[in-house]
Amino acid sequence: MIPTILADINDSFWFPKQASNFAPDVDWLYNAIVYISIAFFVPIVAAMIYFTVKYRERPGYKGSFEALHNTTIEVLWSVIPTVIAGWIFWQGLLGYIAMQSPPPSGTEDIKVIAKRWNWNFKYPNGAESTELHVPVGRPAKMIMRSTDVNHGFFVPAFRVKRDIIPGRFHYSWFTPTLEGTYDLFCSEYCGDNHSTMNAKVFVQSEEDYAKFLAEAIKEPEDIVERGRWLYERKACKGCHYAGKDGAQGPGPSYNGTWGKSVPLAKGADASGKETLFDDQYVLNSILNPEQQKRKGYENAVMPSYKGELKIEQIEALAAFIKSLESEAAPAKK
Amino acid sequence: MTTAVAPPASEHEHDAAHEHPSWLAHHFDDAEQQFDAGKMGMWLFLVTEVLFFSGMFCAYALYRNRNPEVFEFCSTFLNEKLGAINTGVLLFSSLTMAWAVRASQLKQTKTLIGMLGATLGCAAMFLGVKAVEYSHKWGLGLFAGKYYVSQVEGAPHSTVPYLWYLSIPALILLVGFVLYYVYAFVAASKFHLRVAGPLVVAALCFFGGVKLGQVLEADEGHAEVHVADGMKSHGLEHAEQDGHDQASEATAPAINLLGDSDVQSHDVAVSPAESNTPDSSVNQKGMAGLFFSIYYCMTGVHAFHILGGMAVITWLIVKSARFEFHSKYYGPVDNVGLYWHLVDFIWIYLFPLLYLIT
Amino acid sequence: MSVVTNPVTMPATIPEAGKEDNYLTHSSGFLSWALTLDHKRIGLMYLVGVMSAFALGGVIALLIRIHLWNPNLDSAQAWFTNKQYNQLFTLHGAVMVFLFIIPSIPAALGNFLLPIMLGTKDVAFPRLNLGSFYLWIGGALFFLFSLFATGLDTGWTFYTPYSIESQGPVIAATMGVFILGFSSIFTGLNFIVTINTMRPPGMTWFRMPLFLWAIYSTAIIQVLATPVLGITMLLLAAEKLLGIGIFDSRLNGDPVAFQHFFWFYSHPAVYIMILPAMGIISELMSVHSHKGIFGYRMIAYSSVAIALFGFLVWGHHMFTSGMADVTTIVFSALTFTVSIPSAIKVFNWIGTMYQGTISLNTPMVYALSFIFLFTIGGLTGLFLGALSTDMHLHATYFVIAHFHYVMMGGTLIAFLGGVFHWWPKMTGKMFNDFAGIVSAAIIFVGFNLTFLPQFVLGTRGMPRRYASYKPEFQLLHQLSTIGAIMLGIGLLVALLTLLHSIFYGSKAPRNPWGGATLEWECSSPPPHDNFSSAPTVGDPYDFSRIEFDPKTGSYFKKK
Amino acid sequence: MSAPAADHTHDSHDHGHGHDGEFSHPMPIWMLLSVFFALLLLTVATVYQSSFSLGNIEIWMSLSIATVKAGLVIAFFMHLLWDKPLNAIIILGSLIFVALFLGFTMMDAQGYRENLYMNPELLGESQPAASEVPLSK
Repeated sequence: MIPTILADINDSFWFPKQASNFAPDVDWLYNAIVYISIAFFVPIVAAMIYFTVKYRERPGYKGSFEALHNTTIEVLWSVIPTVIAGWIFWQGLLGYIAMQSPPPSGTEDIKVIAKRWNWNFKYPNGAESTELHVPVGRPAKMIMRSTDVNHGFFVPAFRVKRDIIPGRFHYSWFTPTLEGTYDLFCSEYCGDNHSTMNAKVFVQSEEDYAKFLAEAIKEPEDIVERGRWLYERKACKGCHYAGKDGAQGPGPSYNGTWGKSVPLAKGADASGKETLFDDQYVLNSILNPEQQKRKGYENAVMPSYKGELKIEQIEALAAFIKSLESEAAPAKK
Repeated sequence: MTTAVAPPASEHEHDAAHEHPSWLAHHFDDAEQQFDAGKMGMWLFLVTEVLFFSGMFCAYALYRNRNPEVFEFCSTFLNEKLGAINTGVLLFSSLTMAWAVRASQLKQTKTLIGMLGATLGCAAMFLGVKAVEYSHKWGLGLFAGKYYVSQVEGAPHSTVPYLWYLSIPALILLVGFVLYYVYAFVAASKFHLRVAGPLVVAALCFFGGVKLGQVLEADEGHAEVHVADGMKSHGLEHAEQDGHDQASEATAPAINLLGDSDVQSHDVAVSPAESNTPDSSVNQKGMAGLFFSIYYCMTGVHAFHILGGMAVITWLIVKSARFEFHSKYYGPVDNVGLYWHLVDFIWIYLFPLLYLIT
Repeated sequence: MSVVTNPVTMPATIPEAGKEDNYLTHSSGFLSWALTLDHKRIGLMYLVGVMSAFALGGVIALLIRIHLWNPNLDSAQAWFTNKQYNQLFTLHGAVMVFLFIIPSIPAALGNFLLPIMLGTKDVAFPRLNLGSFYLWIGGALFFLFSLFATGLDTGWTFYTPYSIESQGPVIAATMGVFILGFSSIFTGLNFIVTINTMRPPGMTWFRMPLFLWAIYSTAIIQVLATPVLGITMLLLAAEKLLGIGIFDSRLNGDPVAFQHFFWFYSHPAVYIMILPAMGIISELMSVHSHKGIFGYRMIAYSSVAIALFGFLVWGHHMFTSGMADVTTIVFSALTFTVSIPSAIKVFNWIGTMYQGTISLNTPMVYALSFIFLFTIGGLTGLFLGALSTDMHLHATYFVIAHFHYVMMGGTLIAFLGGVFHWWPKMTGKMFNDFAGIVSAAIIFVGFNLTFLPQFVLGTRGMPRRYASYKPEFQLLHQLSTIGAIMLGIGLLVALLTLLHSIFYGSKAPRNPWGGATLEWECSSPPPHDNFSSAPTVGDPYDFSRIEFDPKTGSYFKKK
Repeated sequence: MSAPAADHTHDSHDHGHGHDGEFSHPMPIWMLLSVFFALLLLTVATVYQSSFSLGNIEIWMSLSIATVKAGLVIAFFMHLLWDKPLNAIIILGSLIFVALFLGFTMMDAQGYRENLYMNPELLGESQPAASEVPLSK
């Protein structure tokens, strides 16, 4: 049984790989507490079972009514746990201070923006991505904010977690120590698709990281390609279906709608009638998504991209969507 | 709460610890035990009240120390005079209530009813003044949170007759009580007269309060807006700047396309240049609006406690009109008194915290 | 009403006979229950109420576990949509916390036992007592409404700003919580006053059974903490209705402040849940070991200590939510202080068994499995109290497992143990002891199978409140689901055992277990007025004079 | 919290049984009136002191006056002075918990204050630049 449980990304029974500078300390303390707990648990249960057998009610046996009080032992079992608890607190404190104290110089500052239900990472050179890339062996600093509700930045392999609460900045730093690909979860409940608000963390060698940055910063020449490029990086992909394969997203799908007139939802200033799916509509629904919601997507939440997309970028997106015109429309949601 | 302490009532009094007089619940040994239990219960209830309000005081402290300038700006919209008068009224009602307790202990039923009536009246008057305050603010568009309307010089007063709406319930009650009084008079029932009298007076007091409020509100004009010159909220300043940086560097076209949220349009309307308008950074939903949320929550919840108090005092008037209270059984009066003083107690803190910010 | 004014007086020392008047037969008809002021009847009604709430919450829990049998990576194939799943775990949490655990022991068993154990006729405010029961009903109705209405999906914690923009019936739910809060406040208030002002002569503080100490400490928390929940819920409702923005980041409100408000109640609430359970275990351990409790005063004091320390540690629910470092550290330190009294209690219970005469019947088996499970729950708390490990474990399945070990392995098990222990007293019927032990065994195994894997899931980074998960977690999830089903079966067996006893159980003697506290002095079921004359109060844990009488099958006190 | 209660309720019992006589202590009218006027005076005082601005100590001034008033109300109108000590402990104890609640929450809010930024939506969407925020908490 155990081997099958272990047959996954874990290299220990308890933990995923230790991929950051904090991981070893956290695991060490964890294991320490495990041993302490065993040291308490086993005797307690043993005593319990032993007494249950030894003093069980049976013919010819009568227990005593004494032994109601014993100062020494009572003091002992109050003081010893106190001391141990103090030690655990102290160790935890040290680890925490390590995480909270300013990172060593030369950090890679990455802006993290959490939106329902996707992540967006902005790198020092202005590049953006929806998956996190960090150089190995160099401290990376996350400067995080949420634009809607509470989210949480959680990378098990790094043993790092920070909630991201709107209206304020949150910081977190770590030094990746092991190249590879790890999971990033949203750890604070944030609504319908909370459980799909995941991303990958790529810990790369400096060269690969530099390559990634260089590649990530330049937009393709061809407008349609740029559209697709934006579509993948600006987290449209998270919700909107494009192409024949792929999952049905929470938002309206792109293909097969261009140039047709689409039914609108009632409410806001969409009066429930139809509208032509064209550049203007695309532009409008990217900047003011609430205004003209599509029928059947009344409850879908799309963040506004006001101030985040240049007008020509939006045009590129429109061009990309237009290029999908030919493709078959997906099954109605 | 008090109902739990008050056993079924009747007029005659015995005080033998073991054969149970009807005012002594069967599970108590004697009158004193019953009294102690009731009183301790009431004190515990007051504890819950204190903690209940502490939540709002916490919110107050939080936001006041986060941006004091907002509180300074906003409290200029609150009319000190009205606050002070209301404080006086409540204090007086506390006096009459305490007096009522004394009367009940001494079985001076006339005084008792009189004092309870006075307390009721003061409560009604307090609410009358509050009605004026609220309606005046609503007229200015000083609503809570996201409904707050940014104050602009010479903005038109809303024409909605809020004060009228607020007075309707009182009016209905007044009519009802008068009818009741007439009935009592016709039926020549001493008991009903004893009850109806105070009620009519109390209902009238509400309108007295309204009148008083209007008089004081009138000479207070609303030039408040001037006060808040050149205050600048820290965080906002820098958020604004970010806005501009971004605009200049990246998103110039996008910015032009921005849909106009009323905050936007308002920013255009009130540029910080205009000397006698409040600074836009304070005078908006997320700032002044928040203050008024706190103001309405605190005073509103307090007002509801007043209403509750009035209800139980009315109940006391009925009981005392039946001559139920005496030195062995006055728990209900005492406990309602405790509650009433707590309501006063809360207001004693609300007044300086909300009205007297300089 | 009439029930109050003309009390029936009858000697408590009436010989066991089928036809004597007891609180069940005292008066009949629907109204005699609906309007009763008898704490025993109210307690019984609460018992039925909380048990049905538990059934509801439990069914939802099973649905959740079954949904998680598969990773559900393709939401189209999943049992429930993400939204439905969110509604399910929200309701599971809300129903279990507010409708079941909080009122379970204090309101149901506490109501029934407190006056009897204390030796009084009733609680101080019988009408208030009935009132708080109806408040409970009202709150429950609000919850059911939000269950059948569009569905609440905020999580039982109602964190802002999500709860503000959520489509679900948040207002109905918050009102429900508000009302339930007052129900719980009034219960607590009633108990404090009763214990303070109505103790009969001779019942000094240190002659009170430890269950009463526990209930008393609980009541203190209920009175002090619940109002803050009340105002928080009120503000949240106003937030939705009027957009006051105090907790709404879009209006510069502060979501972290909401978390402070919420946990200022909801952490002490954890002790509202566990303290009475500890009280029950103290009774069970001593009675079924036929030996006085070890370190009575230590246990009594530690109850009060826990109640007060419980107010100092709420921040440990917010270690990762961006509290200031100072606050975080202070809260962590305080958190460890509150762990000590709990540890002491466990040791004392073990000490109680030492040299006793342990009869291993159903309540005792439950008590033993409580100690096993609660110890695990307590020890795993250390991992979460320590800051650096909490950074990794917070909001993962580790937390889920931890608090289920405390709440369910602790409170629920103790609750069941208590119900079995006092069942003969409440209903006057004996249940089938063997069936009871079997139920305890199944529950014990099922419980561990459900929640042990979740510790591992947690450390491996499985976040809570996820409708879908990485395939590598599947095996552990499936183990957990199997355990959950087993747990369900065990609970069913327990229920059937109890129901069976009502119809086919033999008549319960006055004192079937050999308890020394006052409730065993009056007949089972007790007469309407508990004690016609104030009972003589002795040491509640003096078992030296308790003897078994084979004729009546009952224990009795040697004079 | 509990020990004093123990003795108290207890002897209150015996004395309750001993002579089940007067437990009501009517308050002399002169006392009621003088308390009332004291309260009025203090109210006038706060209004007056608020008329000239004292800066930061102003709030403490008005709060301490309010506390004196509250004290008067509790001590006399609610006759806590003549009440059982237990009730005094109860109500004053509750203030400790209020202090805990406010204290911790305020302390924390003060601590993370510099991480806050005004919600951009209030001025149209804008991204606070990372450079402008204090690095590394």
